[in-house]
Amino acid sequence: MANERHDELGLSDEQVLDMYRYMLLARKIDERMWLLNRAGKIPFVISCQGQEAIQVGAAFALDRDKDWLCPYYRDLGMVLVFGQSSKDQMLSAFAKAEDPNSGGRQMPGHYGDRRFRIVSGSSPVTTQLLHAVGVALAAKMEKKDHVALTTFGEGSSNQGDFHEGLNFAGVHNLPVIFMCENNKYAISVPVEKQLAGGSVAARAQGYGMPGVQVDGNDPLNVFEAVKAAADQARRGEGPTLIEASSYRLVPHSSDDDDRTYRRAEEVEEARKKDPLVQFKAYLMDAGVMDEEKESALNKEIAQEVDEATEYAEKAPYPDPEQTHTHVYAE
Amino acid sequence: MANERHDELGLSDEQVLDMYRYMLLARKIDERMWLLNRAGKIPFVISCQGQEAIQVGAAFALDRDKDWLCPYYRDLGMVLVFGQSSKDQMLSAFAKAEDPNSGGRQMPGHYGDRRFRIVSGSSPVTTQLLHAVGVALAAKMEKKDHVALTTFGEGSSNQGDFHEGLNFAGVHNLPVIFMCENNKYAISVPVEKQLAGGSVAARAQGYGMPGVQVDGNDPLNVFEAVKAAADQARRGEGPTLIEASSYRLVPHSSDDDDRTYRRAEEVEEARKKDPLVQFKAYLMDAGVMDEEKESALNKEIAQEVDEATEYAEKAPYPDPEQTHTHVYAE
Amino acid sequence: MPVISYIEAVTQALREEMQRDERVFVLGEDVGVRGGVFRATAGLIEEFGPERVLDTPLTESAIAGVSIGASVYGMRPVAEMQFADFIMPAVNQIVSEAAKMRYRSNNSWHCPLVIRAPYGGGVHGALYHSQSVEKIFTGVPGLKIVTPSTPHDVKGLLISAIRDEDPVLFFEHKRCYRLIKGEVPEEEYTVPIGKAEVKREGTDVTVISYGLTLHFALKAAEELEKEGISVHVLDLRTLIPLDKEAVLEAVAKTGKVLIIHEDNLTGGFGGEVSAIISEQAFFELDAPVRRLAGPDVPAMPYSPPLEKEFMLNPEKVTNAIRELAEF
Amino acid sequence: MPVISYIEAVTQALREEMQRDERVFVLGEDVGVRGGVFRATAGLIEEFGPERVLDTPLTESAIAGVSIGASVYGMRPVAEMQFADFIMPAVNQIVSEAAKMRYRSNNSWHCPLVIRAPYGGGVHGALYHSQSVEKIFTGVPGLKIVTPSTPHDVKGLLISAIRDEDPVLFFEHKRCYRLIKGEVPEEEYTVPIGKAEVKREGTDVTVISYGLTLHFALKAAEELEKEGISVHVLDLRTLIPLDKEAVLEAVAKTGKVLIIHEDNLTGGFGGEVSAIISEQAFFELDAPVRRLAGPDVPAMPYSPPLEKEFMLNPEKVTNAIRELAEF
Ligand SMILES: Cc1ncc(C[n+]2csc(CCOP(=O)(O)OP(=O)(O)O)c2C)c(N)n1
Ligand SMILES: Cc1ncc(C[n+]2csc(CCOP(=O)(O)OP(=O)(O)O)c2C)c(N)n1
Ligand SMILES: [Mg+2]
Ligand SMILES: [Mg+2]
Repeated sequence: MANERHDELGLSDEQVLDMYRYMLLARKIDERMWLLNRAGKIPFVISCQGQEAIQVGAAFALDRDKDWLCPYYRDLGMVLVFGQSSKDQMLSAFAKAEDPNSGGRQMPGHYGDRRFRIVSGSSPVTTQLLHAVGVALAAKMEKKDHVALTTFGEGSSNQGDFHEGLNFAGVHNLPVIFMCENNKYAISVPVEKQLAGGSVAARAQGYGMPGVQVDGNDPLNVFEAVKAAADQARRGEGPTLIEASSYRLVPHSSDDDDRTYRRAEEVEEARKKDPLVQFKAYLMDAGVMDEEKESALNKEIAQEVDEATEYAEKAPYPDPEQTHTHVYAE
Repeated sequence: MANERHDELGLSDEQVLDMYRYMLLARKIDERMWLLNRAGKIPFVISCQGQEAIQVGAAFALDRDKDWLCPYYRDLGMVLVFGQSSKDQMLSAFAKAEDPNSGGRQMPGHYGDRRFRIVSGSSPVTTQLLHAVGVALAAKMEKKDHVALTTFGEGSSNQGDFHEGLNFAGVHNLPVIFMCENNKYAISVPVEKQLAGGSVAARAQGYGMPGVQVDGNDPLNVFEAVKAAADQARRGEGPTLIEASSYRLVPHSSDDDDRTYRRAEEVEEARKKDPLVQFKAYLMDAGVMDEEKESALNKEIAQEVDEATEYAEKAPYPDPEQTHTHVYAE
Repeated sequence: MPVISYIEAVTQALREEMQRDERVFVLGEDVGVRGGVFRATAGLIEEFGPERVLDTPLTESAIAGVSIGASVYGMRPVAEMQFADFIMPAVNQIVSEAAKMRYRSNNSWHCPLVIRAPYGGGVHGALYHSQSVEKIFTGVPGLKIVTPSTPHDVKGLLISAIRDEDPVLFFEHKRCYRLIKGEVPEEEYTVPIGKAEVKREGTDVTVISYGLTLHFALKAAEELEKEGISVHVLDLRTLIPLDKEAVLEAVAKTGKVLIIHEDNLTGGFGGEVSAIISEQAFFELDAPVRRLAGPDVPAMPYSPPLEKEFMLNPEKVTNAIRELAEF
Repeated sequence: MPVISYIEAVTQALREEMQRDERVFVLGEDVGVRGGVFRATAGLIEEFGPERVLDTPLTESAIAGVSIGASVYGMRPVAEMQFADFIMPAVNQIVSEAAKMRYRSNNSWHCPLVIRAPYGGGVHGALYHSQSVEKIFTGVPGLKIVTPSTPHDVKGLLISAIRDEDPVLFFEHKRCYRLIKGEVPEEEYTVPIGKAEVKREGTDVTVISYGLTLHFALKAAEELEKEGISVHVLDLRTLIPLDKEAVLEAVAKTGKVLIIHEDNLTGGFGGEVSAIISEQAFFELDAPVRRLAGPDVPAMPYSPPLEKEFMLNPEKVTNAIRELAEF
């Protein structure tokens, strides 16, 4: 039984089970949001489905007590590992006053939480890369050993801020990890029409930093790469670019209809590599999980999501007067 | 005598002599401008000195009857080869009404000339790369076989527009040549503090295009690379990134004092590789030029620059009313 | 005349201009196979092929900059910014390049391009899918800025924009896309850029507006008619160049002016209109020129009560007009 | 009190704040070894080292974005844009990110950063080294915008900006750098953001201005005193938040108002000020509020006669005031 891949990575059985729990929780929260949206209860959903392994694998490789995140809108799995709760997500989905990200001001998926060093994000893509570089610069100036991790889609990696951010981090040798979650599409635009050269990781060389390609359907593979990058950064050896390949299993958002630009068979094919399915199989094979444990987990999570939903649905909206507050320090 | 390098490149003796003439002309116009500036006659100069081989070598490799240029502010050598005259330069330096680039509206070095398909440039760096991509896109759409060449400094290559431009051209496989004139400094900032990874050309791979490094002090080396890139583009095989190394032999501009950030010895060292000195030696060795020819050339050019200066100095300023024209089509 | 929606007017204008002139092409994110996230370019790739209906990489600066290059060459690009909020990465290309190309080259070069962008709120779009961004550009000479409110004006103005010899920012209020329907002639027509239009005649209070809030003003005018208040409504349609004559005429009609826009109050285009009225029609005024606009907060929040608080609506407009009438 | 130049006031403020607070650092293009192309950061790298005086790559979006990240973390970055004209590539970071950080996070995060930028013309800088860019930002809630005109105000306001908890755009008129000298206290002091100042008392005409044109107004006032015209001069100093009370008070002093700025007329901040005056002091006015500003052309040309035509000067200002006085 020894020498399973997770053992080799220094992850205990408990830890990999915990990884799976977070992946499943993210998936279940996400699925619930779609139901709520289709029932007309929440106006908008944007999904993590298909990218849970990347998000959870990466978050596990970081120090949750001191590292910083500048995530993007799909990173539900990541913010859960860093400390946000199901309730937090539902409060955000229902745009209620208690939403810790924004008090209901931003769409769901726009994470930001001072408790967990998750820097507030916006909708314009790729801006957060530079914020992560700034956090890393501060770490260097203050001689702290925290690391900043930032994520983005493969479409977004073509924005000018990507280039400026990687170059700045490279020149100043900063403790930052740039992780692309390549899910093959930017809304309707496939990666071939988006990204000259075909690979985000290949661009790292031009910035004098390692460019690492990982299987984003496998949380252990992601864990390993992010761990190495974080160690390197903490040693003062600078940034890394990681590209994790995956597939967006659902439409871009609740406003999208993906049947207009991709075939159902393609999606079906991708579902076979669903990171949840694969990681479950791994855990079963490794004897870390069995059907019983899994169904208990499912039940527990279902209840957690139910309670969160109920709580959030009943929670009060922000007062209209809130529209006018917090433009400047008060 | 055969099998000189220029023969191998298909350049006649006459052509290489002509190359030298343009390089020398650019140098002499430039030197004159400094004199005029120091005499208080013109408010501003920005120089090509040290980069003439790149500019002239590249321009000779293009089709001057159909290719397009989106140059940057140092490309005096290039615009001369494409058709602008000494007089044009002096009219611009003196900001006179007849200045073909802008009617005296822009600083010298801000080229633009419809006669020669030189697209009007601005001061904010790197914007012109995208214009070249647009011209190349038009060529492709209209099934024309012209090529667009755009140039920029190594500092400017870190702007977001570089990334967006190369990626766009790569995805759409456009007939455009991106040529970096790496002169080691962006004003006071040396390339090590500017450019992670140290090489602009190395970034090409990330866009799925060739990245070529050439000796920018040798016009034949530049000619060869640009010719290959232009041929490739005309065959519909897409863009190329070229990095030509050189050295800025004078301060950044007439407002700069380069002694504050680099040692005189470093500049002296670079002067030994002055492209004019080296190319002259090559032509002498190859028996294409002798001292007599050279001094005749010098005399001819001195006279041309004198006349141009005299003409421009006497030429009328634009009428103040011109301030208000050409905001929109009239 | 057939009745079509505001967004159908966009699509019709694009299609007809692409049929008329081979140099016209559209580019942007998801404009091709997907037909645009709002479906404004639906059907175009089928009719004109992927060369003239270009799905670009996710890069607004490139969308603008490549359009500039292509238009300088002689093409007629119509670029889409997926949401007006995402025009910001393209500001350098628009402000430094497009707006100044003709001027800086002393009329040698120019760039006849159109940038379309859906703007405005009331669609649960939160901070970054609801902004009015016109004020960022109204002070940039060299640009034309068009903000139509009806399908008729959308179609006629978009055609004019495509045929214009200068860069035009064409802002489409996304809440109007499917909400606003109207008659549009079957035959070819254009609406000139730079001409406002009186959308309702009245004698007590003049309302000057554009976009979605123009419709609120029309609704309010109907309401107030019942109360015996007669409202004159001027639709600016084009912000730059501004139709000053029409503004001054509308002021003279009533002597009382309310300027309305969804964009934030401070720095919004209403300030400019108000200043012009003060300078040029001071003695026509029977009351201070008033403005009704979005509050001075960074952008519209997501949560319904907050979005409602931010947005104007017919009721808020009615109250403001009534108050001015009673002044 | 020692007399220093406008640009020395910048340097002093930076140095003193860097001495006071370890979290303060400067970054930008050529700010280190070169001490800035205008020498505003001269001597700082020698005193504070390259870690706190950072020569960045030539990337304005990164300069702004990295500053946001560092300030969110808790540092106090003071970024330099080499010329205000080159702030355009950073507009997305400034408008979408810095301005909205506090609001969008419901006050959880904020970014106390300063962006300094030399703006304005009259220095043979041509189109791209002469622009006034304040109007691009005055309509963006969440930003503070400071435009001082004297060494005293530069120093006091820059210190306030560095200590402010919100993002501040600090626009320095580059023509003032060496032209304008003035007394500055030896002891530590601050000038509050958001407070205008009467720079000259008068009774006939009120001039409201900021930056270089403020000095033209003062010159003109001296001239006109000889003609028996008494000019009241208000220096806005801060555009956002605007000191409305001071504006209304200054209006009440004379009943005749001339607003002056170098930025283009249309869409310039003068429109906002004029609109506020109309709305809130209509019955104090004895004449229409007037504006004197740069012409509506893309930017200032290079050629001396054209630059002169674009720029305001004491003579043009004197004429405009005289005309209004005679109204
Ligand atoms: C600057 C900017 N432009 C456009 C958009 C609209 N938009 C939102 S997500 C998206 C696609 C992003 O694709 P990718 O980066 O691959 O991330 P994914 O959604 O696939 O995870 C687009 C175009 C945006 N949010 N920001
Ligand atoms: C967007 C922008 N930022 C700053 C400047 C100011 N500036 C002019 S040239 C220059 C340095 C350019 O260096 P490089 O690209 O290496 O070209 P070089 O001048 O060395 O040929 C700078 C910072 C500018 N013109 N545009
Ligand atoms: Mg994607
Ligand atoms: Mg250089």
